[in-house]
Amino acid sequence: MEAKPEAVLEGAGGKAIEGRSLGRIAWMRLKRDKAAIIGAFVVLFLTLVAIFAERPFGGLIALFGDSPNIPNNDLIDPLTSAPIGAWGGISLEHPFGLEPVNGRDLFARILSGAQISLLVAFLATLLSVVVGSLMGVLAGFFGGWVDTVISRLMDVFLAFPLLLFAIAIVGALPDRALGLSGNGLRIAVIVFIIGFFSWPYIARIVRGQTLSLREREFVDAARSLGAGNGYIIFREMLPNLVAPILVYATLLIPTNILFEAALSFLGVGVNEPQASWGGMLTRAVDYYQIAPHFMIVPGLAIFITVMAFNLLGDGLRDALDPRAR
Amino acid sequence: MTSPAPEAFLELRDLRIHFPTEDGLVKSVDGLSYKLERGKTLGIVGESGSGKSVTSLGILGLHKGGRAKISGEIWLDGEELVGASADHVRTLRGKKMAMIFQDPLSAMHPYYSVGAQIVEAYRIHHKVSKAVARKHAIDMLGRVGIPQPDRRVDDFPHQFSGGMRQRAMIAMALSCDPELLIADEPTTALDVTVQAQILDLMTDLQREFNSALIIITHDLGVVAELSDDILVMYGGKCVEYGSAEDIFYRPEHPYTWGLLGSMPRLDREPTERLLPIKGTPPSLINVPSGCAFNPRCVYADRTEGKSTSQVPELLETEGGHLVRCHLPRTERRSIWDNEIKPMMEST
Amino acid sequence: MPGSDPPGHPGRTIVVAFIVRRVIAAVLMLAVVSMATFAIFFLIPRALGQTPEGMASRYVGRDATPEAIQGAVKRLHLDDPLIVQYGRFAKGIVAGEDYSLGPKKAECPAPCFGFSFNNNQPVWPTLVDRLPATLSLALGAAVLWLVTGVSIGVVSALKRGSVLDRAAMTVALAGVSLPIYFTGLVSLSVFAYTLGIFPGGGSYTPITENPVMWFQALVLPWITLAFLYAALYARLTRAGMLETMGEDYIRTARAKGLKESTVVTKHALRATLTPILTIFGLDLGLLLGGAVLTESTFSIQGVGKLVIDAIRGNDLPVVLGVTLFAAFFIVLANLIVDILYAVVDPRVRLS
Amino acid sequence: MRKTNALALAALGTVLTMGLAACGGTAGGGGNTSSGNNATGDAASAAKHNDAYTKVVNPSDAKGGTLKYALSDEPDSMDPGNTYYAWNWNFSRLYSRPLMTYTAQPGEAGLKLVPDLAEAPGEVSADGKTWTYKLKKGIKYDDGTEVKAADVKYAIARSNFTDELTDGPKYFAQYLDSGDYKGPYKDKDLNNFKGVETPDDYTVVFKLKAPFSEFDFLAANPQSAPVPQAKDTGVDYEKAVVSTGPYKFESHEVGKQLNLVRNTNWDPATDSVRKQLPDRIEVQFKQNAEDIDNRLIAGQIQVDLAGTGLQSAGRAKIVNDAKLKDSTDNPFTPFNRYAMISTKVKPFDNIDCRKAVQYATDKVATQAPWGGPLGGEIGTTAMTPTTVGYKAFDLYPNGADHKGDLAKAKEALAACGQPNGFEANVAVRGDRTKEVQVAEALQASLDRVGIKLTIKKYPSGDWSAQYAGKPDFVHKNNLGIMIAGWGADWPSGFGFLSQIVDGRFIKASGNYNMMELNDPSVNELLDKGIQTTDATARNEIWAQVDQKVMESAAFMPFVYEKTLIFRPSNLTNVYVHPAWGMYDYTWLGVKQ
Repeated sequence: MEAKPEAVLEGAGGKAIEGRSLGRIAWMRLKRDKAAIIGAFVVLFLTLVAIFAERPFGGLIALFGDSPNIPNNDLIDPLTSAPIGAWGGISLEHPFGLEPVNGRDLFARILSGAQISLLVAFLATLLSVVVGSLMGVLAGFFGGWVDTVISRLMDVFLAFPLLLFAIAIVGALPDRALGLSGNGLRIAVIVFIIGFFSWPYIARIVRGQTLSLREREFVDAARSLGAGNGYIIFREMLPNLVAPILVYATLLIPTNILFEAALSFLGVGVNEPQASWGGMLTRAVDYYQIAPHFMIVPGLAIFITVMAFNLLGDGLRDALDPRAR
Repeated sequence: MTSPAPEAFLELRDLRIHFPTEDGLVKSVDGLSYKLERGKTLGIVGESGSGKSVTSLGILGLHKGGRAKISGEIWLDGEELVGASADHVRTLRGKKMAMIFQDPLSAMHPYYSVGAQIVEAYRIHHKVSKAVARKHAIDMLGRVGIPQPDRRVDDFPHQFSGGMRQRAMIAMALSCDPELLIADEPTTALDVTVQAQILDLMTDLQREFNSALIIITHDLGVVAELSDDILVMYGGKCVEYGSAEDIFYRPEHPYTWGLLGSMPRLDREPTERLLPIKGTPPSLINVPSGCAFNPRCVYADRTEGKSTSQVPELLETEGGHLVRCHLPRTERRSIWDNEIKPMMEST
Repeated sequence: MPGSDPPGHPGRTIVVAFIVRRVIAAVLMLAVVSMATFAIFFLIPRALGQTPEGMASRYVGRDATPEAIQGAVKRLHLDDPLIVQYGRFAKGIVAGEDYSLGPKKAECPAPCFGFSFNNNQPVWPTLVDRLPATLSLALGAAVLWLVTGVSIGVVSALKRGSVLDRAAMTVALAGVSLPIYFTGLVSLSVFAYTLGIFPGGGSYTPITENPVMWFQALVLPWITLAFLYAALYARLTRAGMLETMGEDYIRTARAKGLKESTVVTKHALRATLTPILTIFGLDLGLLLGGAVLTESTFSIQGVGKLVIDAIRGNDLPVVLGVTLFAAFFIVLANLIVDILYAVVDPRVRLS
Repeated sequence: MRKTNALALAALGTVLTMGLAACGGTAGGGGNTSSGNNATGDAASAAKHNDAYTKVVNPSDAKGGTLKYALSDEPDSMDPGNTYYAWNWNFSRLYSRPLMTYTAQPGEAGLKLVPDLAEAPGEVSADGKTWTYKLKKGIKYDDGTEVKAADVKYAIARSNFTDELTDGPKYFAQYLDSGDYKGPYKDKDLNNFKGVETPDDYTVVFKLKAPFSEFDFLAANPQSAPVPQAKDTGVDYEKAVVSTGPYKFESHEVGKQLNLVRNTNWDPATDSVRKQLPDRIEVQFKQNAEDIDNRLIAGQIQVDLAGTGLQSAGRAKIVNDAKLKDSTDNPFTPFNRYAMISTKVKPFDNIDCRKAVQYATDKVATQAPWGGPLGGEIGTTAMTPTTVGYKAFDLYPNGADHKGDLAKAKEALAACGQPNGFEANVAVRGDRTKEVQVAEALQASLDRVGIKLTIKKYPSGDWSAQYAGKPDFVHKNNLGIMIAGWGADWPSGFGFLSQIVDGRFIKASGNYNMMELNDPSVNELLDKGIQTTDATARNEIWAQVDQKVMESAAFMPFVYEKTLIFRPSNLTNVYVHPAWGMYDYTWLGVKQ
């Protein structure tokens, strides 16, 4: 038969639908997935908020009032350290209330923390995608000892108690390195650690996909036409790997947001006074009985962001790989 | 819909199996009717997606409780199955009717031994002890030609070779002496010599049990010698039905011609295709208007435009030979006799 | 080639060889992890300019004289080359080590992870002492999440698209999106401090002392930890179950005339649960090395809290010890899972 | 610092007028132990906030019951010779008796030293370099054997001259004339330890390198409590300390639980300071801090051992509940919380830049992290109000409300040649939330005059050994400001100041004079003071030192620390001992 099998999606009932491009089908499916669309909008919104939080001209934070690092001691009850007023001092000027002890504006700090969360998560994901894809393709494409070495390496990485390691390494950091210092260095190192320790997750997926792609006809065809390994990997394999990589990258971002928040929660995140959501929660531990809003506000910020990315990621996965639904 | 029970052992009347999906309604089987007697063999031929497997799963009632919308009638030995309760159909499955699936590696459970899977099939319908069932399983394995069945009975599917697995699959299907046996692409995964053995085995067993046999395949060659009747499916519909001789010597549908032309033959290079069918099978959601085959049909322009505007009906051309085509009968005969047949013989 | 194998059972020797191979791999893995850990904690600080005296200064008090620091350097052999120090560290784990703690040499029997900088106690007994708390937390939560997560996942898959499925999956998605320390704090705030149903943080009591208090104090941590994992497992199980239910062998089982309940329990569940159990083993192994976030949120004095306190106090031997200990559990879990998998899935044995 | 403790004292009058509404001066009822059980109940219901600061609350002689302590942390060691925690110097007296100790009375009277193991205060030789103590006869260990002078000598030797016992202070090693003695673990012959002599079983003679007029304070350190050489197990001695006090070890699981029971070999006739009321004393370590507060308020435990006061949630509860508030006391601790401004790091090597910091700081904001007024008084001097020699003064008045005098700060900046401000670093112990919050408040304060601070966090474990206490590191990393705190080891100006302001104490590592102040006039005054035997004259000198230190503008106090401590109603015989700023643990009883 001349019918091309790859152009036919055969579902559980033996149904086949017209051979439209995979991308268009995915897009149509995604558009129908309400949860994913909501997730996508929230992600877009949060990303814009993070980008425009402090720039240009002081950004959204300046637009709504207080700077994230300015204390308001006169709004704090000196005897209890809690903000004066109901619900942690929530008011028009301070829509999310105030931090206990120093009275910093939580709205501004949440926005400022959003930058850190998203920046770290995006960059770390990028790093693990680059490293993971490369390793996965190499392992899957060359097989043999290359595969063995890379697979063992992944095993070793997965055998490390990650969180402990990350904390210990960040804690042992010098003050200045690689021409960076302060929070710049801190962010770079956190990105590096998160990205570097999560590449095996991407690599595993990519390796599996590469293994199956390697057996496909078009690779043989390219090879029979005399194409080199490099050409096959970059021109034939990678385009076919984009979809799974995109899906797992989207699903890795929320994991990385949680990872960054956990590091900050354990006290090895960015340095104060730069706000971070996890860092705010650490502080909240001491005050959650007298100022519960201080725990709830950053907690919800993390939750909503992570949930939005998960919704989008799930939607993308379902759209691109209907069997996984 | 209560029509009188037919005399035939198996009869399908206007069977429709539709799947609502997010992308639209998929009409996998759309108005299919045929009859089959005990001891006879029916070959159902078509490309993947033509609805042939869906039909047989429908007969077994495996779509019940799922998302499929089923209408029409299925009469088996005087019982109507579409309207019957799922639980009743279940009691018939395996005993009255059984199925041999394609790709036995995935169709057998990887965690259970071959013997255990046959034992299970037997004990559903027979209240016997495990030991008795095991003995039966060994018997069955022996009968389908597996050497040392008493040792192999405890092996797992992945420890069998492809042909052995297919034999084990057959043993499992036959373990309760079914009266209707459906074989779905039973030999696709096998090499040619093993194919022949398996097909011989199935006809031998059919004769022994006097059961009705349906062989589903995309390869006309497989059914050529075994079948009494052949049904060609395209886009969920029957496009041609007749005796094996009708189909092989007097085919009248352009799609059947294409299938015949792409049949591998020993005297031809295996990769060579004489009469390629251009294009891809039709979408079952957006079925082409008019004749579902028209986008791929070389002769569509000879129908005076009916091809794209009207759905052709399945009409009898002569004694039991049915064809669904807009081309006038005479023109079909002349195309076959003058254009196709000589081309196939010349090579 | 499966077909070319001799008929019959895989030989006992093959299974034994498989296990031996995995055990050797696990031991090698631990050796590599221990080296990497040691390098990170000793090589990196030294590369960043840490001196033996600097390390020793952590062992001496606030009023350390240079002589006292030199004494500590000598006593702890901190001036040896790192490779010698690693050798001694490795030997201590395998064979034990003697340390001077006063008038007499004190013996630190194997496995000796050295002495805490902070309280001069040997690390290993401290670890062992902390293990029951972590064990209680991890095992209790594991039972909870395995039962709830898997059953919700299975039911969701079977009732795919129903209100129940949608509700369960929404909650599960929320569950995997919530930071555990946040859910922990909220549950403490609501159930311990507002409603007073359960005791607050830090009330863990060993089961040997008071089983009732042990249980009460662990209810909130169990639920908090199990919520996250149950959400994860419900999603995994549902996806796995859906995939399995679409497998050809499920269709075969139905075609035999099996009851749907038998199809689900005997055929589908077994195939779905095998990979879930693998992940379960690894997750449990990871948790036994210290449920860091949960333990710190609820102030449970387990292995995870120990290491967090040690990291904050720069107590290297403890950090090193716990990290290795945790890695040991992960490797052990891997090993057990590998072997169990071979038992459960007959296809693995010969490959 | 990390573990210090100490004592307080003299200007208690001042303190009381600042901290309390009523009852100035010294306490009454300190020795009044005759009231019966009826009176106890009345006293309990009548007790007001801060009552235990001035008198004994719930006085009772009723014996029996189990007194329960909890600690959120883990002690360095329960060995009296190997600990630097203030609470432990208080608590360890339950099972160990140093040569001297503090009078059991609230208020100023409590700071007077009385002989404990010794018969009388030390006799100093004419040259001031020899101090002689006579031991009381008949004092026994819990096993019934008698305490000998050699055991005191051995205790000093092990706690000050070994590499193994590292946690306590090393004052004896610093002041005793002991040559290059290697300590009893390396040198088994105690006769080679020349710094202490024992001419007979009841006489201990200390030989000093130089005159030291406050030696009695050193003799009050638990390191002088006797240890029988045969029972010493080094670091592990804390597992089974041999007792001389009213209680002895029943069991001790390190880091978890310590149980004490009555020591029948303790003779109250020989002891003027301790009581022996409860049958048992139980201590739980590593408890959750908030949980401790809850259990205290519920009366399930009686004392938070660390004496550092309630957590924020507990504090909020107290503030909003007048009845609960009556069960609390708000004493000064011996701690001053301050910033040291380096005299070596640019641009702070210029005194005007340091003054700019002093003027610009909003001390209300830096007070907030400590818990506002309940957590500390805004400070303006190096010495704390409870230190002997304290005099109040303020060289850098930063506004009537202490929120900063920005005009003066800008003047100072101009004088420094940095009219637009500058960038600098502030170092802080990263794992101490309150100190980090102080650094943040300071950052926001100084930002107002253009001084841009970057916060540098370092782990507290290595803080003095590796970071702020290492001048090399400070210079290399431009740590201009360091957030720190100090509590004296004994409540005198010398005890408080010598370690942190004496230029000759600047060490290459483990340095506490982080500002690197090396003012010859300060150094000379310290020398002069410690050789002055007349207490009044001596205290006058300490006040002068304080003045000089503050003139350097390198020392910027934030608060004189206070705590809000809770006394459950079933705790009897409670008063705040001024030496520790916490309840006198040797007196407490429990109502059954």
